[in-house]
Amino acid sequence: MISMKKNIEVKNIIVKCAADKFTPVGLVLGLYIILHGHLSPGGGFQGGVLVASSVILIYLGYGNDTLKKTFNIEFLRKNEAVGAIAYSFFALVGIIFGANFCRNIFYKTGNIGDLYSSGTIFWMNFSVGYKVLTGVGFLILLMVGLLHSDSSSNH
Amino acid sequence: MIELIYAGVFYILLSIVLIYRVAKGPNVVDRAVASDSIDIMTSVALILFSLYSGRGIYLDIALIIALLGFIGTVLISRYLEGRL
Amino acid sequence: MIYLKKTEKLEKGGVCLKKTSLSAVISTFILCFVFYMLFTFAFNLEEILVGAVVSLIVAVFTAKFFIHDNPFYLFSTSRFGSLLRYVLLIFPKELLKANIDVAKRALNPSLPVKPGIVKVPSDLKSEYALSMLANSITLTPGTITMDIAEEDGKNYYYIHWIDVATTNSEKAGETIKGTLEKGIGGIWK
Amino acid sequence: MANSIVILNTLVIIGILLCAFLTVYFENLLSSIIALSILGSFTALEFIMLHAPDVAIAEAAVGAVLSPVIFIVALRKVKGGERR
Amino acid sequence: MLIVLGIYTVVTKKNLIKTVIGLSLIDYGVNLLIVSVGFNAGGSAPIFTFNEIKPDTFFVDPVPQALTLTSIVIGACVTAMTLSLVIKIKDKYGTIDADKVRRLNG
Amino acid sequence: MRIIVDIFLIFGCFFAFAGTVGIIRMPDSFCRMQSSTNIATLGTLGAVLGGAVYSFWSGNIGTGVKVLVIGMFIVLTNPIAGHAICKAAYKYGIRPDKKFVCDDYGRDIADGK
Repeated sequence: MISMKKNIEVKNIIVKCAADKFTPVGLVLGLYIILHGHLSPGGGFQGGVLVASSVILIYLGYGNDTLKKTFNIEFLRKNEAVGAIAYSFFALVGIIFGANFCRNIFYKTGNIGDLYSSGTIFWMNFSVGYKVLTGVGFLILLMVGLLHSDSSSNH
Repeated sequence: MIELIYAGVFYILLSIVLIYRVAKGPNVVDRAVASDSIDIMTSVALILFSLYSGRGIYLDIALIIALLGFIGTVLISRYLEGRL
Repeated sequence: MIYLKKTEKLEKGGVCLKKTSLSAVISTFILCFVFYMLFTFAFNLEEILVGAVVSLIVAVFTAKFFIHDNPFYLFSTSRFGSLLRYVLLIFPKELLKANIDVAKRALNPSLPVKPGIVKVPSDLKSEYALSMLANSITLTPGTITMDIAEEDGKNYYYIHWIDVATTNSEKAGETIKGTLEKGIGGIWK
Repeated sequence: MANSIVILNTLVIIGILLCAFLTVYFENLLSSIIALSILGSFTALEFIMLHAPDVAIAEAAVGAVLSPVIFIVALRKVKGGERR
Repeated sequence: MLIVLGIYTVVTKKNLIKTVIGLSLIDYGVNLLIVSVGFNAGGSAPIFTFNEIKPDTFFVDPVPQALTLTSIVIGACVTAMTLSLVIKIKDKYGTIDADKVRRLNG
Repeated sequence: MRIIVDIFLIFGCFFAFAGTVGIIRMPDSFCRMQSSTNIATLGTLGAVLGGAVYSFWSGNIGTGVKVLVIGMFIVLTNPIAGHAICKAAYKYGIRPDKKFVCDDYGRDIADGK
């Protein structure tokens, strides 16, 4: 206790650098799982949750202010509806071409094992993934924002 | 390759031993550390089972657990620090 | 050309994110594409096309987080070579030594531990270098980085050490960092 | 051959039951959430043992990321009312 | 067993978050039960890949798995909704003890 | 080739065993974290390298590459969790039974504010 050092500035950059490094990788992993939903395990919901977890990563690294500036909450809420409309559209394509609702058509394209080989299942997976991505991102963003606003108003 | 599954049994046995630390640990930090280790060992056992069973597609689950298992721990630490 | 118009400066804790430039997008794109190819590991035309589109989207979105300074910093041969040398040669040697040491300590019946927190100075400047050295120190068993602080323009680590030999910070730095800091100094300054 | 797989399966189920018991047993809510997260990881491993990778990948994603986040945020909100 | 533990938690514990954890436990137990119905020994996962399938392998039943997938999604949404209800109860009554909330209701 | 895989697996199992024994036996919270990194590094790297060698040997390269990527992710993500939980433990007020030999962090950061 000889001399109190006043000019020490704590920098918590480890979690921030980790968030920097793992946000692109997590996004790529989530999109891979969405797009390969018919070849490997996974699909819309799982990949959507993975993509939405990048919201948590950015929140952990940078705090609430950057989070609000990065993600537009109105944009996410509107695009969830876009995902739902796209899903029902790709399901209705089956009716138009004379089959059941949600029936897979155009399945003759491509070889077995290729990426674009499963007709409308690919696009339906993609739209479900889009909807879950925006929906779960909206949910997490809402809960974190709720937490922050209330804790600031309590003070 | 029967050794792969033996090693998997060994890892799961070790993680069950670690549950003792989760049960007894004097405070929350010990439980969080043990939980992190259990996540890692579960992921390793999953890799070994996937290689034994010969399906490469099971590896995606291990990828997810390995990549995102640390979010929970960092979140718990933020909660303990009090600035969540 | 396609300079994106995200010119807002996000001030948070003294860190200001620069505007997204084209070269930053390209270098993030390369990393994302490499990871996509590692995940799929199939080299069709379709896979490559879809991978390019996916990684372009991801790159445009996350480039302003990923790039801190010069985007093409890692692409010179000397730096990449020193990165490979660090990952493949220097770091595993330290890891093996420390692992055997801690394993002996844990299996010993009398548990010879002498814990303490020491303060270690460092010469590194950039954020990636600091965090990479901190991760390396944490990853070698026996030492955990607790915090990084800046004092009078110099960076200091606070390290929890399982067996404190010296309390002098310079000597402790020599013992803990050893060859790690020289190896990282070749990659990022 | 198949015997060791049975041993592995039994160990994983023992782990699941221990984690569930700990989840019920803990008084501290944060410890309970940690035990629930370990339970999610073990359950993903058990789904892989039952050859259901689709379910396992959903379980890993939900149990490792979504559920701890929501629980910890809710715990933070209601922290004044809990009994320690 | 897991279901019994979950029901025990829901019935006896006073704290509302503990009740939600019990609901989540019941969810896990039911999912495990449904998936283990469709299992047959020696089978493999019902996903076709090229070079890893030998000609004599057979698959486990995929229908319970699809059922369980829906169940997991709904379980996550139910957890989120129930926890937001708990937050609302905390805002309104100031407590999350189940007995006190019931007494306030009358 | 089978011998090499066995050697890697036994290596990983030994270090994981040492880490587990360390977590069970160590006297205070901070020392338990040290043993936790022991599991994460060599305990997993042994098994991961063994699995990669096995899958390269049996001919499917994609599986081996994916196994190596998983090992890289484990090694990269574990120290972040360790650092965060260690700092949180100090801020939460956990101290060991025996005193620290020297405590620079408490002298500089905690008393300075």
